[in-house]
Amino acid sequence: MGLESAQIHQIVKEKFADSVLEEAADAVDPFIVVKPGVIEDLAYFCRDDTRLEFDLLSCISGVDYPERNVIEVIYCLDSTPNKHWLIVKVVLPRDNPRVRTVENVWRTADWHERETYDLLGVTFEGHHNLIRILCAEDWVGYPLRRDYVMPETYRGIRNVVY
Amino acid sequence: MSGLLLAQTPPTVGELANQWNTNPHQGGLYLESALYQLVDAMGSSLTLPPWLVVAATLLVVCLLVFGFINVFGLFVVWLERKASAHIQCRYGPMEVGPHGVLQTIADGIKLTSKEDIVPRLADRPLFVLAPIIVFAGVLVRFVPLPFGQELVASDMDLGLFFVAAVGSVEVIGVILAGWSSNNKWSLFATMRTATQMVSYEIPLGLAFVSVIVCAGTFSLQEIIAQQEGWFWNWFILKNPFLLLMAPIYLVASLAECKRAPFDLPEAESELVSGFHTEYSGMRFAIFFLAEYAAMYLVSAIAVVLFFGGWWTGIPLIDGIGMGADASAGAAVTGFVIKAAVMVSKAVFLVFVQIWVRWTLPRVRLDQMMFICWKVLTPIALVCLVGATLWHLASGGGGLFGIPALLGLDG
Amino acid sequence: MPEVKTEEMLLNMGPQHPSTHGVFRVVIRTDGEMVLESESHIGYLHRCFEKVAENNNYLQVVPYTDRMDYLCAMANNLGYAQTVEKLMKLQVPERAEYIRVIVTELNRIASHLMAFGTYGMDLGAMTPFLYAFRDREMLLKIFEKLCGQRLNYSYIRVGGVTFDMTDEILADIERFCEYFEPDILKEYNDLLSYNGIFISRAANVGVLPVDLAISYGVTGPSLRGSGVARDLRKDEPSSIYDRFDFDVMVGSGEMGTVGDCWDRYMVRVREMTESVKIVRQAIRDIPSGPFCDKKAFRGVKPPKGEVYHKIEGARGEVGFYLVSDGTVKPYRVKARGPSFCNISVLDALTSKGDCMVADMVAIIGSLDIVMGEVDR
Amino acid sequence: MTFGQYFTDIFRVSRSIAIGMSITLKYLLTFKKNVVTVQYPRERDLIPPRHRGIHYLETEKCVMCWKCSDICPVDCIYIEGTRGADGPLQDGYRGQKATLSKFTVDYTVCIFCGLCEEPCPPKCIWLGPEFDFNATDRTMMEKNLLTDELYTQEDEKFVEWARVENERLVAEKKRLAAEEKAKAAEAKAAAGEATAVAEKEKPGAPKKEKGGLPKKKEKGGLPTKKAKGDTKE
Repeated sequence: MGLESAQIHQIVKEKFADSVLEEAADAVDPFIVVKPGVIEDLAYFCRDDTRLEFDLLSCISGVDYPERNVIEVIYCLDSTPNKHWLIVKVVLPRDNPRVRTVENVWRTADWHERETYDLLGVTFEGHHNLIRILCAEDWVGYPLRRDYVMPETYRGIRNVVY
Repeated sequence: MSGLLLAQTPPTVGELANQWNTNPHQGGLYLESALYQLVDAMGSSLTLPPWLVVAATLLVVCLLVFGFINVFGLFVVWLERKASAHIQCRYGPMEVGPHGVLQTIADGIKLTSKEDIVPRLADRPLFVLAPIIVFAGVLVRFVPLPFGQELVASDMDLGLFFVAAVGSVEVIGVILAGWSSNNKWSLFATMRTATQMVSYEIPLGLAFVSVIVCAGTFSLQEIIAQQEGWFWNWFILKNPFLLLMAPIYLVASLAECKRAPFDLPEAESELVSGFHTEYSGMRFAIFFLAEYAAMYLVSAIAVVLFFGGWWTGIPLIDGIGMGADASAGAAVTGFVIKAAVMVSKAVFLVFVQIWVRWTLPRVRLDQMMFICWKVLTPIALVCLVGATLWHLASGGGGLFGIPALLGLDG
Repeated sequence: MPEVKTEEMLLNMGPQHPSTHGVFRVVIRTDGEMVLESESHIGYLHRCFEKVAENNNYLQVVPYTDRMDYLCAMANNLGYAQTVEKLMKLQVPERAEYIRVIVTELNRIASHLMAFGTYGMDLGAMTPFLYAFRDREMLLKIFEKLCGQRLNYSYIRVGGVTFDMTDEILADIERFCEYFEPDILKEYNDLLSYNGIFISRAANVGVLPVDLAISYGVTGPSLRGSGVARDLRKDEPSSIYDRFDFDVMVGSGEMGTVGDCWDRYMVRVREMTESVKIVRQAIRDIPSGPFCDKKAFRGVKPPKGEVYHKIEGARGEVGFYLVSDGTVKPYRVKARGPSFCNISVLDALTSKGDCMVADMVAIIGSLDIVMGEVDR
Repeated sequence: MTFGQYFTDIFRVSRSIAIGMSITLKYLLTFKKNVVTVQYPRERDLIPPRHRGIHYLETEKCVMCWKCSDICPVDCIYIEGTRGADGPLQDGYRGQKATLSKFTVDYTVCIFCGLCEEPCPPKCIWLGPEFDFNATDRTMMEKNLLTDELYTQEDEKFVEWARVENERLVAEKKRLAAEEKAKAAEAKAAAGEATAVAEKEKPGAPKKEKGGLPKKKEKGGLPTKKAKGDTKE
């Protein structure tokens, strides 16, 4: 096994001292919250640093919190050579969620970001092809937002409610 | 021929047949000439114009062959389904008739009753024409094909040449089908078919030529006649190079009738269903029938060229009904045996094709071309030269001419 | 000779195509048989798993996880159940852990059998497919006996498993292992793996270099085919996988280049042996005792928190990101399907210009995707 | 490609093809003992007791607690009726306080997950062994377990036959297992006392078996004809 999550957090904090907003060390899965602005630099650092080597982006998930009026985007990183992992969060304002893309760091982020855009409406700046991926291209709204209301019809197809 | 039909004094049908059919083996049971003789025998009372008689005769012969293809198609489709099922630990069709033998008929009825769909954007005339051309291309190749001793639609001098020559007609039909469907997948299949069938005619032709060199004739009847006697007189055992040539022919013939592993034109996992994707109902059935007819055709030609035609390979059996003093019953028995041997040998080769299909994966287009141009063709060329030289050296004796060489040949 | 002019053609492969294993659409730009570029479109089977999960309680989500990767539903059940258990810090009974390992590994075999069979069929060999189905059928019968369903088991739930493993079923499994392991796999290899035509179709085709694979998040047998020994059963043994002795199979470029289709295919075939090994050990060691946490079965209410948990499914890393707000319903369940990432590499593999239409089929087949999981 | 390799390749491929063909030929020749399929409507495979098919409802036991329809992840169970005049039920099991007018399962929606079995207090709903009913219309898939016949009269004969057949299969399986056990015991006895009987002990964990196929009250269909729904208002 590679490093403990506390050590990983320490390494990240050394480099991005000002940008780490929060460190949840005693959560079930420890995570850090960083400023949205540094996510691409952080991603490059995490991938290229020899101690970390997070070469695999497991998944990007977005969570909508209407009460706090934020959308969190969570990056789950994994390292194939070192066999350790890291969870990085960014917190975005709900009315205009924008964050820099990491698709140049990990190619897999392409689809994951498109999915997050599709379902939660998070705009990933710099993404080369930010279009809907799971829903139809002319779909209205972002289904995974908590206040989303299912449309009655889509192109004349009735929405059956059981 | 037109001169014939416009002749001032109409010749008798027998004369006509003799003029037209310049075959030296007149008087046998060749279907065409037999019918001419039949008509001729009762001809004096008939006042039909000769061209009509010729046309009617040809039609009857054609229908006989067509009937054979149909019956054979029904049987082989069943055989294929059954064999594939048993290979794959299944029963296969079991419901219609005992062990499902009538399943194909049921399917045929279903196909005829289906709606005949022509896609809106398809090129309708070509779309309709394509299956007919494909089927005609196969049917016409049955003309010189013997089904038994002297049981042949028309024995041509250049029979083998004819088979090779008209074989390409089928390609045109397939290309038309793919092109007129207005479907990109069908177009893919078309291009594949064109490359494949044109390419594989080379090794196929070389196999023909090597046998022709050894036999000294193009006539299929004559080629079979030369393989009389023990089974080592079959061409495959007469000449070691022909022994090599036989598998080349079989592989090339697989490709020629678009069977796995060379079923690229219909590759169902790549091109959905290839050139007949858009066809339904009866038109699809015609494609289907043509495919199975072509399977029989190449197998029967393989039997003729390499596996001794209608000879069983044992002179005792082959001798039944031979010779001038044979009784009528013996003659009939011999005739039936020979026809049965011929057809069953061909069916066995068809079965081998089925067996190969349910075993092997499909090759890719470039590999298919590689196999044709870099494997089969060069080896076939070497074999052709080798077979010629061997034939010259050994004089064409049985079992590679070794007994003759050692002076054991009677 | 004047230059022959060819025209490029845009071709829609799918959404209804025999070799895309579901409703998956690839737009390919072809020049004759050569594929110049491809673009994948997914979403035809989107069933809003994540939205549905928000509206159901923890127990009701389980049947939905079945339907993500319906060929290896046990791994999804297991991943989800373990995610919730991790959040609750719930310890499941020992016997349940063993049963989970047994059924997950058997399901992995069933899934790999399917991959083996359909890969043969993609390349035109129909018979191995039927043989694979014959053997998969035995497994499905075992599952049916165990939990009443053949594909969508809902067997592994938070707190254990729904039915106990009986001696009779264990005997069935043992019989299957006996029947399957050396003989049938050898037959498969003779029939398909080492067939000359098959090798020529699969070797040196769709070579997936390690860095590309990792960058695209490819996991599971597809990544191991590229030579990376990443197996979460070994690396981060989530339940009791560290008690078993098995090897991680990696591609070695035996028939061509490391990371080609043949390697990916062969990793799956060899993994079946390893799974049988694990099953045999688990059957040997299985303890007696309760098979479920009765309290958890009645309903769970995890504390507030969030957790990401990943296990090794048949196709790679099955991950669940679970956010709980302390109620009986999950606040957010994000599922990371391995097929989703595995198929995203397709465009990169086929756009190099050395891929033919037939190779396209071979590559999609070797990535072994399940569209239910891609679209969720 | 060298000259030698060219021929080795041809030989290698031909050899592998021959091996493959010998395997398929082996299967073709011995198909009688290899066949694994059954001729479905006439023969049937064994349906194990835990099989999750269509629902059975023991109407007289039902207390109308809505637990099944609550737990259903796809909400395919609709219940209507009254819960009796004398207030809330104290003991659901013997209560018989509910009068059902409608107990509908929509089989176009049902995913046969089996979640409805567990919370039921009197255990009166369960998923049975039957799975092969058909309909010509979507609305026909919505079955009222109280009144609707799942099968037509004609099909019921088949269903009855299927039940008998399944019982036969179970019995035969048991017989075979017993024979095998006897054989194994014999073999063990023959092997002598050299091998220790160490691993014989298998856990006797709690069992949640339904005990064979559920016996039906009436032949065919669902055992629900008795409580034909006349709602008391």
